Amino acid sequence: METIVSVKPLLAVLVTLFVIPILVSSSSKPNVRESWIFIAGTIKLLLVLSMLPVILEGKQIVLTLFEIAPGAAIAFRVDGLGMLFAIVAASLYLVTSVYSIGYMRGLDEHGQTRFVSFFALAISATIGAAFSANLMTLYLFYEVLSLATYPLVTHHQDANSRLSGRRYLTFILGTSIGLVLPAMIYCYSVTGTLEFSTAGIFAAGELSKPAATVLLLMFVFGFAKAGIMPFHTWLPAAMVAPTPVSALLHAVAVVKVGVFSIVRIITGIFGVELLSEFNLGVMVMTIASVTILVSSCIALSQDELKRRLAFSTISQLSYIVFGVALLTPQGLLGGVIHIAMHAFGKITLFFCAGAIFVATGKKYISQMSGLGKKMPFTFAAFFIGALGVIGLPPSGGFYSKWNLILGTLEAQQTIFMLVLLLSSFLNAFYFLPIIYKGFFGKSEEEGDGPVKIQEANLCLLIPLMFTAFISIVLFFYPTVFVKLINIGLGLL
Amino acid sequence: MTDLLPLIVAKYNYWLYVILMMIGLYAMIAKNNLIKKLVGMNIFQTAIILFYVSIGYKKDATIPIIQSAHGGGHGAHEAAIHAADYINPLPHVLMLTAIVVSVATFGVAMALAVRVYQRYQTLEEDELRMRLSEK
Amino acid sequence: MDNYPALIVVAPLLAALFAGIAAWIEERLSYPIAVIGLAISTFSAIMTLMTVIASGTIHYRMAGWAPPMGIEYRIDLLNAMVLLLVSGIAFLNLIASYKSVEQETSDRAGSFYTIYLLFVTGLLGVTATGDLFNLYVLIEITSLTSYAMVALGDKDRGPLASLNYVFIGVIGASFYLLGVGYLYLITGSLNMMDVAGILPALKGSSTVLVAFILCMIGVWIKMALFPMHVWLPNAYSYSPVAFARMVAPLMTKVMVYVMIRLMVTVFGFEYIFETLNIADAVVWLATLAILAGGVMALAQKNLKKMLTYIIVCEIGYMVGGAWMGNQLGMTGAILHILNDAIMTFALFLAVGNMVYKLKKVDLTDLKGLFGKMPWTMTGFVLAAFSIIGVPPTCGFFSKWYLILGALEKGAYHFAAALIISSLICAVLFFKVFEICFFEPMSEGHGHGESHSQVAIEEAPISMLIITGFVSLSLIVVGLYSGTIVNTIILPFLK
Amino acid sequence: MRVLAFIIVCLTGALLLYGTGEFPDWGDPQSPASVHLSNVYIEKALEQTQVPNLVTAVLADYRGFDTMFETAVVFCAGLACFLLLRDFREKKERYYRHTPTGVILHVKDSKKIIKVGKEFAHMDKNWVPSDLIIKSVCRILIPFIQIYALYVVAHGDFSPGGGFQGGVIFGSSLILLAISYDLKTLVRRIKEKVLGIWAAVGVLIYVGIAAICMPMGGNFLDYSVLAPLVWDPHHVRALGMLGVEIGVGIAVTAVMAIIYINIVSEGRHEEGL
Repeated sequence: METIVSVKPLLAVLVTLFVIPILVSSSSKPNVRESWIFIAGTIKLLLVLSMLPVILEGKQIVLTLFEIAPGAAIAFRVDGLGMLFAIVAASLYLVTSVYSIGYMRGLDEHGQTRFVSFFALAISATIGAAFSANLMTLYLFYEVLSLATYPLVTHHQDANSRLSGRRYLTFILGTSIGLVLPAMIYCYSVTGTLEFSTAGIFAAGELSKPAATVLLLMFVFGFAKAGIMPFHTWLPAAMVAPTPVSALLHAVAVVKVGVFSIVRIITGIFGVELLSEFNLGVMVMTIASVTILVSSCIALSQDELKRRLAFSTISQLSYIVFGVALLTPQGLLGGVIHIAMHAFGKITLFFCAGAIFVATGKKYISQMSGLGKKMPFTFAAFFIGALGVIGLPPSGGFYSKWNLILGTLEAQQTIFMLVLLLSSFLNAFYFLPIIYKGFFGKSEEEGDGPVKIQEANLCLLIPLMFTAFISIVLFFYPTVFVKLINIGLGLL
Repeated sequence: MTDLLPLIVAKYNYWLYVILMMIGLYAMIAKNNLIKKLVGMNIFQTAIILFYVSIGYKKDATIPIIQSAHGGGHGAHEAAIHAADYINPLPHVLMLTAIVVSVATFGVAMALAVRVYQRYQTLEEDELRMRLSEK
Repeated sequence: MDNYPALIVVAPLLAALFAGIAAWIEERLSYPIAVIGLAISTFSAIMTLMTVIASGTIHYRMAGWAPPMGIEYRIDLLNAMVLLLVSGIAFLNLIASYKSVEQETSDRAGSFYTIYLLFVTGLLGVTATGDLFNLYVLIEITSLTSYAMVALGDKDRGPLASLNYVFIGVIGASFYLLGVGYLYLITGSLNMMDVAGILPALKGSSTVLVAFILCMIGVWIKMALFPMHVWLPNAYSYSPVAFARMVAPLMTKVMVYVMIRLMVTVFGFEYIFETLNIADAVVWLATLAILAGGVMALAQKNLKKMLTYIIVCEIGYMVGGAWMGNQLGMTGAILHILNDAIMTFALFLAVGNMVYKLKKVDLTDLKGLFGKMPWTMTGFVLAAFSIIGVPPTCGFFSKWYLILGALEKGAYHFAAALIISSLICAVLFFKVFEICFFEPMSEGHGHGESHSQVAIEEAPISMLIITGFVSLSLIVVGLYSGTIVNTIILPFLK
Repeated sequence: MRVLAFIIVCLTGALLLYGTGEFPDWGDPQSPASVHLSNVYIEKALEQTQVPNLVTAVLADYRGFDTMFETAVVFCAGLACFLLLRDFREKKERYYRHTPTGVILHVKDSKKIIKVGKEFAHMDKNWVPSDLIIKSVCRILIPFIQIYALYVVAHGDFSPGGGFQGGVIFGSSLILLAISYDLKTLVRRIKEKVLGIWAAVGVLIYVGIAAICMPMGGNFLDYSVLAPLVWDPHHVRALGMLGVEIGVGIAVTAVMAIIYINIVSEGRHEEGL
């Protein structure tokens, strides 16, 4: 494969890092501060996009920064998968920045400078994880991301967020140090390298089946950001964070870094062939299926909107793991593209939840009947987002679900196909009633008569409309992402 | 036992140093009074000095000062110097250093003991422990 | 100038003497004299390191006598690195110390700097020397100075802590001296290289075995390896901040260096790992040290005390790595000497800043510190992450090598202990962060700007700059650890 | 604790004795320690250093670097005692004695300053009149002790002795003064400041002589390059050693006095033995 050496990936990572001192120094001038965020976010997106054509030509961009040990360097390599993830993260960062201005100012939150600074740091780490050339670099950014999100999760600095923060760290840091680190070092001591490669890093016979099973489990559970049960409980807890955090980080960046890491492990460290040889895909699929179904059921019983979304996220994340674990081209495609599709769908939903909270102060679903009449745009967007998550046309989510189901057929795993179908029903069950009640339910306070439209401010509304729109666009034009994935997985 | 006895006799100096050193060590660990501990410490260090100095000893040899050279440099080269005639100077040098070090340590330790006494009016360890746990 | 190796040690000694004289005549002069002395020393250390990297080991004959007769400074890559580390940290700390010395020991600042310089001289001498007995004398200089310093800090408990330190320190040093005596008796030499040349012929000798054990126990006591650590927590936490900041990162690390020097240069790997069968036991001891240090740190209510137990824990890392008996473990141990020194220094710098403002640092005193001292806390957080082992801070990379070494040897218990200690450290530090971040707990949701309007009360700028510099160097050293391993550690071990 | 101590002691003792098993017999001239290095010292030292006292030759030349730090240790101990104990606060109560009559004045308020003439002497609380015989004997003895100390320092190259020994003897003469008269007499004779400076200067003489060798083109401590500076180039090493021994003597004397004064008076420099 042709490779190009370029500093662009590094710049893309660093641009939001270098803007932090500026943010801190302009903390007394919020407008200046926010404009710097835009400038940085835009540059970041442009940098990422500028690499797109090269990647689409089938080339890779590489940059080695620090050689720590042979085969384990701090290095970047931009391939299709990384590109896909980076585009999603960078573009949604820009959107979320707009949203968070509206949200944070709308609620007059404290410590806004701290908030935006750590947000920038988190997004840097996300892009870094996307562009990582090897497991060590990935682990590095994974950890940076964990720690950078801690002050965001605990932003309110009250007893509740303290508990949540504690749970967040226990799960995220505990698993990454306790499981991923030893597994990674073991891999290195066996093979002497941690570079991702589609063929896997293990030579034939280097790894016995029991060892492979244990390692794989350590990785799958160890990347707890992916929310595989039973290491999922941090995610609902983390919903105490301000909504922009929940939206970008806990629907897109953080959780997707977890899933992305698992994808990298399966496709880049073990390699599809080795796993199919040991028949380990089924094991992961089983774990994922349990998570999908159980968390969907839990979601049904949640009354707080953000918590319901959180459990929905947990189940959707497992779709991705599930798809990749199918180990067939169709399944891989479906799984990986769900990273993008779900991101746009879910962030829309979170934006809507935040907008509702800012406009009306309501957090619980039971309070939301009739709200659709007051906030028609928000609820329309919510509807589109929900379609994406359920996997119905005309939203991007349909495309990924379709491929996943094809993948199960391809792998001749009919039972697992049923899991997917069942879970889609469950998804519909926990989303559609909200929309139905929102539009057709009776509001508690007001009687009949025309309802005054009472939307949230534009800073909140535009982003959620935009992401909903993209979600639909992706249904019609998924080609770029599909191509990226095929390049990334070497399926072309 | 018959084998051990000549062994002990030939190296009784080492046995003595070990016994002396262990007396010091025991005092350092087991004594309750800080000054007694200090005394133990001194015995302990002195035992090491004894050990070193006894390394330097040679049978039928004299102190390491070249005799013929007294009073002038020229005579020195005439009489050949036999290494067997003089005991080993090196351990003495080392122990001069070690003595100084132990004196210095002892001085500082005494100063510390004075400070402890000024503060707590006692040098018994159990009383000190009681005073500390009271707070 | 060929005299750089001597200058590294002599410059601080001369400065100490001048500062001692100045203390009686014009006390204000002591500080600049000390700064100049350490600056020369650091500069010489840099030059020496560069020379060693470029052209190999330096042999410097004191008084011009050839090695077994006279004392020789034998500076290879390992010493050169540690020398630079020691002089650099001492220099930086001195700059950061001006204000805290003014605050804590203003009435005898001149004598304080004199003792400080003598301590540095001792550490540098221990590191540079190639002579077993010279090492002992210099260990005693560092010990004597630290006895004095420990007693100077906390007026109440300092003297007693120091006296206990004296007892244990004397036993440690005497054991080492005795070990050297046994070695001298059987080999007739005191020069490290000379002894190393004679020893292989005496492989089975019980005297050599006892000499080895005595030297090791002596050094372990001095480096506070569990369970010989009892003196360390009190001694370090009661000493004046300006001194604690230097003694905590350097003293134990230099002793680890001595251990590695004895193992690699004097007794040799072959003797230790093939003739003797104690490596496994020592690795278990190190494992215990790691776990015990971590658990005891959890029980502490004072930040300084807590950090001292973390030092005990980190000692286990290095001892375990060095006794792994393979190249990876040794690489990890040596790299960790460097990394741990820097990160402990960073931690104590931050704590020093806190002490400067808060006077005492029980955990409950730290409430709201993120708001009050944001810069200090940034440094503290970075250093804490390094201790936990979060990449890209340097703590991660040495841990990486240590675990690799443990896996290669099959010492899974040690690898597990390293991971567990990371987790324990994470718990420890986040306990601190939570107090600093959440308390005093706000009512309700904490909306509104009023919550964050805590007046910033930072430490003096000189202390902040050093804190910032050292914290950043944590990351820089971490990222360049590959280079360090390739240019210094691997050539040394070959 | 006692049992534990006993066990530790027994174990350590056994270990040490185990090590002695393969020792050469005591006084064996063929033991490695007596052969490897020491023979070289014994046979070559006089020729190389012009100093017949081998201990001095090894101490101040071959291993002069050790000795330099040893002097630093001494200095360090003195400084440590000073730092730990010196207490500059005024005593609250003071006693004055009218020398001709023996009337004692007791001043309770520390702030009150009384101007007293020479006939009043500041005295200790538990004052015992010095014994005339002791005083007189010591008065005669002390100068001789001091001269002897100087001899020991100066003649260290040729006979047993040297800086440490001479310094200690000189220091003890000062202590004798304090014991036979009282501490105040000593402190009046030699000011604290002088002692402090002398302690550092003594070490500085040593380090200075050693350091001058570097700009002269030799290694640190290499006395031979100092030949152009001295009157007798043939004995340059012996002279160098004499120089450092003088430094050592000064430092040791001063430190002995500092340690004594601070410990006996608990840092007040007033009362005490």
